Parts: sequence; structure tokens; C-alpha cells
Amino acid sequence: MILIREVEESIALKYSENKMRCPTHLCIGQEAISSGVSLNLRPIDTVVSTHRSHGHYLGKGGNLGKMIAEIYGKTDGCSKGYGGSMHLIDLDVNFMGSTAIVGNSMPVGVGLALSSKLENYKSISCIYFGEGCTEEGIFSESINFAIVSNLPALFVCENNFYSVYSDLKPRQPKNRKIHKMVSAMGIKTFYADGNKVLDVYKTTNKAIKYIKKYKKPVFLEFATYRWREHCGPNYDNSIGYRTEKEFAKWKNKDPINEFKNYLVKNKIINANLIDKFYLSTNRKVARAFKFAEKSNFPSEKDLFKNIYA
Amino acid sequence: MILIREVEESIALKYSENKMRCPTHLCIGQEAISSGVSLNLRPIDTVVSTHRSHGHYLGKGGNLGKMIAEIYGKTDGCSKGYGGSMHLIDLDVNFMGSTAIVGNSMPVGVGLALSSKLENYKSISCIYFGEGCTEEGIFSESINFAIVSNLPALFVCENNFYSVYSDLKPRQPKNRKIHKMVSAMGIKTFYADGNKVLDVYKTTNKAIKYIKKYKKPVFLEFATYRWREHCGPNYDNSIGYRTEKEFAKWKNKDPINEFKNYLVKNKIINANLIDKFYLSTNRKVARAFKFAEKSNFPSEKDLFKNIYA
Amino acid sequence: MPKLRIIKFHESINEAMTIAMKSNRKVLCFGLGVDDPKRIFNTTKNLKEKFGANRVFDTPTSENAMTGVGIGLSLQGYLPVMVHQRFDFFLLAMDQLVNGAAKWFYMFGGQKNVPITIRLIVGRGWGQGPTHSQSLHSWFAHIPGLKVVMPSSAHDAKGLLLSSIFDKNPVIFIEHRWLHNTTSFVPKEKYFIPLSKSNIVKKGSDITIVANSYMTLEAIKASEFLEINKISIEIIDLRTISPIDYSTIYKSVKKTKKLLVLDISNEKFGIAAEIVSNITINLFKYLKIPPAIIASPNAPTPTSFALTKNFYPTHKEIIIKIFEMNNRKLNKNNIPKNKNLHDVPGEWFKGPF
Amino acid sequence: MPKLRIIKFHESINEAMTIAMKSNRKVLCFGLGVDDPKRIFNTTKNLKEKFGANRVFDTPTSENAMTGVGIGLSLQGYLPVMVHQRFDFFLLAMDQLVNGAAKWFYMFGGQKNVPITIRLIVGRGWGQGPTHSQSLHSWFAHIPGLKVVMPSSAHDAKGLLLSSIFDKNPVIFIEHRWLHNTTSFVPKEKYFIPLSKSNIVKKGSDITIVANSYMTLEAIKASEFLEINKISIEIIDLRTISPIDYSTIYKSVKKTKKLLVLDISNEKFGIAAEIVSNITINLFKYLKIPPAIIASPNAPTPTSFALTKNFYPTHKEIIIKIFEMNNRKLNKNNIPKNKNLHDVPGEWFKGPF
Ligand SMILES: Cc1ncc(C[n+]2csc(CCOP(=O)(O)OP(=O)(O)O)c2C)c(N)n1
Ligand SMILES: Cc1ncc(C[n+]2csc(CCOP(=O)(O)OP(=O)(O)O)c2C)c(N)n1
Ligand SMILES: [Mg+2]
Ligand SMILES: [Mg+2]
Repeated sequence: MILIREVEESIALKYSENKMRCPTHLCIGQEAISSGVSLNLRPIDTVVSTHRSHGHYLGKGGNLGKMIAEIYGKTDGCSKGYGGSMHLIDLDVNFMGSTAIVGNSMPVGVGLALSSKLENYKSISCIYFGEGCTEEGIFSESINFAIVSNLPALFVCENNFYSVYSDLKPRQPKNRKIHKMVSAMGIKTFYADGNKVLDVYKTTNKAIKYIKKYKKPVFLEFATYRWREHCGPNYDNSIGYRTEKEFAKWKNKDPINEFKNYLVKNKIINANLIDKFYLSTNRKVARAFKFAEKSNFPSEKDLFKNIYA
Repeated sequence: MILIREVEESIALKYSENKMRCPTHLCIGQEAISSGVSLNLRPIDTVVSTHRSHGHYLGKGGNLGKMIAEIYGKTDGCSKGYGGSMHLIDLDVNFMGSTAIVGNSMPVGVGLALSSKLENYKSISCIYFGEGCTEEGIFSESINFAIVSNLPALFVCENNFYSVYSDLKPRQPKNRKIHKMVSAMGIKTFYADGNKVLDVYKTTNKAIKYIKKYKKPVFLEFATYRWREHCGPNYDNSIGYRTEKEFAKWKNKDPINEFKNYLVKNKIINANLIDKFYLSTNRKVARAFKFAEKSNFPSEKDLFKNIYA
Repeated sequence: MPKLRIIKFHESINEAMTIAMKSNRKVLCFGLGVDDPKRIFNTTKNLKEKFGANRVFDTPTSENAMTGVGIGLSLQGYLPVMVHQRFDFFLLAMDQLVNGAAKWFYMFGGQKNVPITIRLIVGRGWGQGPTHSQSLHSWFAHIPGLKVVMPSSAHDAKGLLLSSIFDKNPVIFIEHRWLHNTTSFVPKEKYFIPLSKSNIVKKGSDITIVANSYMTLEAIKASEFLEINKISIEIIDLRTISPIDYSTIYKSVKKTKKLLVLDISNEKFGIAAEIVSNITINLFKYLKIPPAIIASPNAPTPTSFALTKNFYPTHKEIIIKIFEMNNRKLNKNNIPKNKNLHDVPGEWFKGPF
Repeated sequence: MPKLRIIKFHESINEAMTIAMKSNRKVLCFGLGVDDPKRIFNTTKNLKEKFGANRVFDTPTSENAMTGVGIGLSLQGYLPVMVHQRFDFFLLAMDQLVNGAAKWFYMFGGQKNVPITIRLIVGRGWGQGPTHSQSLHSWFAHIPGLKVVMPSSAHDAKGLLLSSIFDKNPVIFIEHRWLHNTTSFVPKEKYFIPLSKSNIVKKGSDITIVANSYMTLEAIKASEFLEINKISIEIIDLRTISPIDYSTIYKSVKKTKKLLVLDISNEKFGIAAEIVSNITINLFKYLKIPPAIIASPNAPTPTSFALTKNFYPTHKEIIIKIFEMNNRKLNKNNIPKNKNLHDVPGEWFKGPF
């Protein structure tokens, strides 16, 4: 969680150097979800994700240096520079790909779940998406097929209440609970506070037990909030689509502070240790950026590589 | 209802003459729905429908002769021969069009509802579709938008348990109630026996009152059964995708017999009158076929007419 | 010498499916109706019985998601074959196809290929009309990363489908409905016809005809009459539309110096234009006369029997055009007539679907 | 003489929208973000304030259904303008567009037309990458019933958008993102530029350049250097891709006898092929040398700054090709260089979106 935060903060800091030249969606404020979910995933389990996937990638154990190099467009990037921030992959940890069209990776994750079923439910397919994705037709199509076919799919909806600069009002009815709506399709669902990493962890744990026991998919909804602008490194509360007050409320519920306080209060670890952890994390992040900066750019001619396999 | 049945039976009878040369989906067995729904619609209300639309078209008051002529591919056809059985329209009665791609006309109906809202809810937009359509992404997209925008839309789901030769098993989970699933999206829903025309009528009536009162959409699900093959004039119980027993059960619930018995038993009208009605209906149908047969074929060159307005 | 085995196109597709599924347990087959009584015009016959419901399955009516499911399966080494009874239905899945399948290998740096095969059946005749008879293969040909295959005979269908299934890339395999009942020699064993290699169906010297799918049959039909009239045409059946095999066309045009391209879709911005354009750019000095195109009219397909009368070009239009291109006089009455009504390919095709 | 009013492309789009909505209450505007703080790169600025939330509204992320909603509205006489921030997102709506909007008028016998306008913005630069920078206008051009408009200047944008909105047919209106900040003379009042009529941007005698959208600017840039070098090019900006205005091209090619076609999408099976093919077929004897095409490479758009270096053709490639086509020697070092990095159109375009 701290790693994700520090990585994202560093990207935000360095973005204005104009060396990371691709659309980049940060997940600052939402880190508890990828952290809490990922802790439950085994290496064999697969993940697909969206435009906002840094946390999911790192949570799954994706290579940090390669991610930064990808954002820099270098050959050492996890997608060799072809994909950028919105198209990450790390096959070593079964992070199977994040894609940038809303809803696009959902059915791919369902296909991964089907492949698992065909091999006797050997793995779970974790599928991340935002609440905006629930408005796409492919959302219900994907979930319906997972239900009908009893697939080991874990659907993780990060409800941060915004799609770009649009709040829920023009997009979803006022009293809708996404998890309840989905539950009525015939799938087990859970809901939890997405800013409390322990809640996320426990909820996911239950979900995975359910998937394994019943050989059926589960749908999770987590409430959370994005701190920075939709795309890019800055804060954007000033432009008027959300209030400073709302932002402050959520900032107050910072998932990292929340967890730190919990750990310290319950004497699980002391503050010193956390500081040390920050230090080592920051070193790691710095190394990753150095790695990325040093890596080579691909050659212009490589443009024609890998169009066909 | 009787009109619809007799028309469909006549089409079935004459189809093998090879003069109606287009894919044709009969609604025999399902007539109570179009009849019961349509009785609640005013001329100003609009309708869109699917590949199986003869009943919806006639129920709305669509011109019978023009429908038959359309199936014959004649200039007097309601679509001048360009559309065939799957693409019917009768603007005189605000039957705005039926289309042949599953789910295709749903959002069009929602757009008609939006236009009504923009003109102060002057009309209701009635949208017919089968239970197979609920599996298309456009289904949830259309309904969600109608909910969010408070549109005067009446969604009518004819659940005949089959999509072509597929029963529900590979398509929808066992215990799903479509109307309950849709209700969880945030829309008022009703369910009724689609073979009882009075139930259909009353349910639709409640629905329309609700739409008018709350300026919100309503979703109706009616259970019913298709007697003939999915596409074409024949019976197809022999090919093995459904049992003779199941068919017999539903045939026993013939919506027309059901209603006739009700009328006679309750002495609302006597059997004589019904016979007379059949006679006049049959004359009407015969006239329609004569009209169609006599109508001219379009000229080959008209192929290039109306590509652009 | 043993008698040649003549079977139907739909049987040959079925054989290819059977062989593929038998030889590799990773081959799957799914789509609306693949296990229903009609078995996609018999092409998926017995597959479920032979390979089980896990590998051969019906799906919800969810074209877009099911394409994505196919991508996901193929990322794990499966070789999914998806089937659509009509090309037109597949328009719902363009995001998954173009933004997903076509680009996956490229945009993730060549790490995971998507060996999915998508069978699309093109409707024609009996009033299939505006939304049940399109073939937008030019769309797919425009997309880097996709392969587009259009067989014209039972023989080719088997070998090309096997190559498509085992190809590492997403392949769109387009079957013209009117081919399903055509017959040809089809070896019993497994054989592969290479993709991106066209086929010279008939050698000739006076003009090069580039055809695909059903139009190849019309070209062959035309050639019989032309032969009698001492016009020798060379017919190249593209087999694969993209990536296209230009070298065979180049060789032929260099010889004949004349080019006529046929297509089953409408002419405007279609694949015939690409071929004429490429040949013109690259073989300009060889061309003795302007190239020509015969394709469908630039109109949606109307439904009425009467309106489709001249909708689909046949051997007749080809013959007329070739006489013209060879500066020959023609008595049109001599052109042999089709024995079937214009909206059916034969007795076997009757009725609604 | 009054000074010419110079404004930006995005302002001109905004003016067209404002005028259209003011002059006809049936004009609506909707799509993701049309009323958000960024207002679709300012193009929908003030619309909500001026015309109210009933006529200008944000929507759920449901591209396919919202297109159908637009059809439904237009059946009741509304003139909906839908907006997509990227062309690529619209791939989800191909069924509604092709099976619905494009055919409605035809398949129902000419009774109800669908006057919907769909604005698609083509991304480019700053690593927009494989799924945020496509322009598949050749797809739409292949579909009878659709019109496809691609403005190249602020002046044209206004007049063409007004014509598109009030056209009776579905019109796809394609805006290249790099044009949004370009400026030109734009009259304040309402004016219509006819659809299906191309524009001779520059008269010339040595070669005909057929361009569209952003490529028109590159052609103009090339023309300055060519002028100095005494090569006189005639630049035709198509404005409308389909139905295409061939007569203007015919006239020009008859004069120059040489043809170069430019496009912003990849070359393979693209619109340039259609134009080359048509010209070859119809003006074969006029062509002195083979026609040529300059378009993007047949590859998805990679993301890396380094990989896109030569992805988009510029004035440089045009100049080189034209020298070649005119049999002239060229010292490539003399070609003026762009002052911006290759992945940005100027200082204004920086950062993620
Ligand atoms: C099909 C499609 N439509 C629109 C977009 C533009 N877009 C990019 S991200 C995004 C927001 C999606 O919201 P949500 O799913 O809630 O994810 P979040 O950004 O909040 O994490 C949108 C609309 C897109 N990428 N794809
Ligand atoms: C997008 C699409 N996929 C598949 C088809 C083929 N098809 C035609 S009718 C039909 C059945 C749809 O079932 P349902 O909606 O329940 O309607 P019913 O035929 O039972 O009235 C199907 C799958 C189609 N027309 N469009
Ligand atoms: Mg969100
Ligand atoms: Mg049904």
C-alpha cells in the first residue's frame, strides 16, 4: 500500500519533466483496495485491469522497474514501450493485462476464469474495474456468463463515485447499490469500505473461500475516492466538478493513515518500523526511476515488430 | 388476439407457396401479450419491436394489408418491400419500427421516450423484446438510461424460454427472475402470466398509470410460449430441442381458448358471437392476402432509392 | 486410381473442426447454436458428442463479451473457434475485436498472442435483407493484427480452417452461406492450406481476375463461356484477404496486363479498391487498359425478391465486362442463364433461414 | 476593410454548436463530458448554460445504447449531436450505427430519416497509443447511408458542422485532436459549407494532392517549400469523405496528370486506395505516372515517444514523394524542420490528454 502510494506520488512529482509521455491515471487514495485484494491472491491467480491499474499491477507483485520504464516508453518496460501506463502486463506474476477502453478487459478476465475452470479450477481470475464500467453493456454480459458457467471469477468494483469529471447523477440512479443490483443477477456479492485495508482484506478472503467452495463467481464492491485528477499528476478540485469539502472528507479517511493508526494503536508494529519501511520503499522507488531513465528507447523500426505473431 | 392468430396461421399456411421470401418469425401462442399491452396504448404512444413483431404491429393497429404486402416484398408493403417481415413500420399508428438484430431497437425506443419527455411526457414509448435480449449488453444500458433520465418507457419482455433452439440453461442462471433482476437496477417491475390476456391487460394498465404518475419507466415480464419453429411456418417439436410434453402443456394454456372460455363462462359474450367474429376476421385476412398478391413488385432500379434522405 | 472423395463445404468445415479438436485438446468451439439441432448448418455436427460440453458450448446472446472470453481463453493457450450465424451480429463485438484481439500481441510488446478464430457466415438470398447479409471484410482487412480468410470451395475450407485455427493470430474466417452446399474434392486426412497465399484457380493469358469467396464460383462459371469464346482468363482466388498475397497477383498481371477484381461486398471503399490501387501503383506500366471492379451495388441489401434481382453480380456481368475489356462484341443472349431463381443458390436452400 | 476574424478550431466548433442550438430547438448535444469543466476541449463551452440541461447532457458510459437513443430522438424530428472524446470508444456502437442509423431510411422504405450527427475526436501524440488514436473513417465510408465529414480548418469546421447537423442523414464528423488549436478566418455569422463537395485549398499545375483532415495542413506546409522549388501542387481537401466528390478530383487530375493521396489512417485497405482506384479506373489515360499514397504505417499506434517518431507522415515525406514523382533531385537537409517534438502539435498540447 505504501509502495503504491509512494510510486504514484513519485510519478506525480516527475510527470512535469515531460519524460513520461502517455496518459497516466493515478490511484492515490484508492490503494487499500489493490493491497487488500492482492494479499489474497496466489501467484497462479490471474489479474486483468483498466486504465487505472498501477496499484493492481504492483499489488499482484508486478515488477516496479518495468512499470516505470513502461511509462517512460523504454525497451525495459513491461510492455516494451508499446503500451504505456494504460497497458501493463507482467506474466511472471500472472498480471495478464490492463486495457484502456472502459469494460474492455472484463470479458477477457472472464475468459481467463473459464480457462481455469477447464483446468479444474486451478486459479482464480481477479477482474478490476470502476463503477463507471457498470454502465457498459459488456459489464452485465461478462457477469452473466460467469454466473451461468460457474466460473472462478472475482469481480472487484472500485466505486470512487466519479467517471472522469462526472459524478453519479447523470449515470446511475440515486439509490442504486451496485452490489445489490448485481446480486439480483444471481451472484454472491460483498460490500466494504474500500479505504480500510483490513476490511478489504477480510472481505476478499471470504469471497475467495466462497469461490473455492462453491465453484462460483463473487462480486465485490468497495467504496473509495480518487485524490488527484482523473488523468494526470495534479489536483483538480479547483475546476469545480467536486467540492473541496468532499475531498477533505475522503482525505481524512486516507487508507494509509487509517491503517498506520490501526497498527500503531494496536501495537502491532511501532511507528519507527513504519518509518523504516518508508525509507526502504523510497529507495526502491528511486531505483525504479533510475532504472527507467537509464533504459534505452526502442528503435523507430521496431514499430513494425509484433504486429503478427 | 384472434386477428393476430388468424393472420399468423394464414402466413404459415401459405408460406410454402414460396411467395413470401423472407425470414419470418411467427408469434402463435404469444398473442395475449401484444393484445393485452396494446389495448392500453393510445395512438400517440410509440412502439418498437424485434424480429417477432407481427403481433405488436397488428396490436398497435398497424395496417394488415400493408404488413402482408411487406412480407410478399411488394410496393404496397409497409416498408415498400425493403424491410420484409423483420422490418415493419406503420407511422400512422406510431409503430416506429421493428428490427432484426437482438436488442437493436431497445435504445431506439428509449430515445423515443426521451423525445416524449422533452415534450412534456406527451406519449409513452413501448419497447418489446424477448428474454434472449436481456443477455445483450444493450439491454442493461438502455434500461439504465431510462431509469436515470426518468423516461416514460414501457419495457415489455416476452419470456418464451427459448432463443432460437436454446433453452435458458446455457444463457441465464437457473433461479433468475428477470423482473427481479431488473428491479434491482432501480425500476418498477411487474410480472404476469403472458397467456392470460386479462392479466396482461391489467398489469399493463397498472404500469401505465405508474409511468404517468411518477414519470418513470416500468418493466414488464410476461411468461409465454412460442408454438411454431423459431423462424418459419412449421412445427419443430420433432427436432429435439424441446419436448412434446412441454409443448402440450403450453398448448393447453392457449391464450385464445383461455380467453374464449372466460368470456363464455362469465356470459360476457356467447359462443355464437365469437364464431361470427372469426368469420369476419377471416374475411379480413383473406382480403389482406389478396391485396398483397395483387400489389406490384418494386422495380429493380428502386434498389438505389432512399439510400440517402 | 481411387475415386476422388467429393463432399460438401459444410461437411468439410465439420471435418476441419473435428480434426482440429481431436488433434489438440485446447481447441474449443462456441457460439449461439453450435450444439443445437441445426448445428450451424451442419458445420458443428457431432462435435459436442465427440468432445463434450466443456469444449463445445452454446452461449448467451452476448457477442461482445463472448469475444473477450475467447481472448481470455487464448491467453492461456486455448484455441477458441467462435461461430456467428450471421456476419451482421458480430458488429456488436468490434471493441473486443479491434481494441482487444487485434492489438493484444502488439500493445503488450509481443508477449501474448491471441490465436482466436472467428467464423462468420454471410447471408444471401430469400430476403435476408439489410441486416442479415452484410460482409464487411474490408473493415477487418484495414486493421493491422487481424487475418481475414475467405474460402471459396469445400477443399479450401478444410485446409484454410485448419490453418486458421492453428494460426497464432486472430483470424476472421468468412463463409458465404451459398457455399455451404457446394461440393469439391476434399482429402480425408488433415491438411493445411497456408494463409496469405492465394490460389490460381485457372490459368489464363488474356486477363487476370482476382476473386474471393462466392465470387470465385461466378468467375469459374464465366470462364467456361469465355473459353468457348476464346478468351482465356486467369482466376486468382485470394483465399486470404489480409495480409494479402500480392506476389501472385503481380505475376499474373505482368503476364495478362489486364485486371478485373471481384468482391461480394459493395464496391465503395471496399477491398477491390485496395487491390486495384496497389496494382496500379506498383505495376502501372504493365497495365494495358484501366483495371475494373465488379462488386455489389453501393446500397444496403433490400429484402424484396424483386429488388434483389440485380443486386448480386453473376457470371453474366463478369462475361460482359470481360468482353468489353478485351474489345470484343458480345451477343448477351448467348450467355447461359442460371437455372435457379436469383435469390436461391439451388433447391437445397429454401425457406426462411 | 474590416479585419478578418481569426479564431481557433475549437471555438469554431463551439460557434457552430451554439448557432445550431439557437436556431433550432430540436438540436441536442450529448455525450460523456459535454457539460463537464473541460467541455470536450472547449467545444461545448457554455452550451449547457445557454440551452439548459434538457438539451445538453452528460450520459452513462453506454456508447451503444446512447447511439440508439440518438436514433430514437431523430425519429421524432430531433437533431442530436453526439460527442465522443475518442474515435476508439465509438467502436462499441457499430451495431447501432451500421445496422440501425445507416439503414433506417432505406429499410423502412424511405419513411423516416435519421438526422443524427456523431462527433468523433481522433487522438494523436503524447503516447495516446493503440486504443486512443485510431481513425477508422474508411469503415464508415464503406457503409451506404452514412456521410463522413473530416474538416481541416476552423473555417471549414464551422460551416461543415452546421451542414452536418442540419443534414437529413446520419453524419460522422471527425475532428483531429491536433486541429483543435489551429486558427483561421471564421465569419461570425451562420454559414453552411455543402457536404460532398471538396475544396481546392491551393491551385497548382504539376500534381494533384488529395488530402483530408490534418493531412491538409501538412500538404500546405509542404507546398511552401515546393513553391520555392518551382513545383506547383494542387491541394484538394476532401472535406467530405463519403459520399465523395470525385468531379473536383477528376478535373484536377485531368490537368495535372499526377495524383498523390494522403490519409491520417493506415494505408492498407484505407480510403486512399478507393481514391487511387477510382481515378485509375476512370482517368487511366490521363495519368502520366502511377498514383501514390502517403498514410500511416500498417501498424497499431505504439505508445513510446521513440516508436512514434516516424509514425505520422509530415510535410517532409510529402515533399520527398513529390520531388520523386516529378523526377527532381532533392537535398533532404533543405526541408524545413518542425520546431516541436514529433509527438505534440505545439506548446498548448502537453500532458496526458
Ligand atoms: C468505452 C470508453 N468510453 C469512454 C472512455 C473514457 N474514459 C476513460 S476512463 C473513464 C472513466 C471510467 O470511470 P470508472 O470506470 O469509474 O473508473 P475510474 O476512472 O473512476 O477509476 C472514461 C469514461 C473510455 N476509455 N472507454
Ligand atoms: C445480435 C444478434 N445475435 C443473434 C441473432 C440471431 N437471433 C435471431 S432471433 C434470436 C432469438 C432471440 O431470442 P429472444 O430475444 O428470446 O426472442 P424470441 O425469438 O424468443 O422471440 C437470435 C439469437 C440476432 N438476430 N442478433
Ligand atoms: Mg470511478
Ligand atoms: Mg425467447
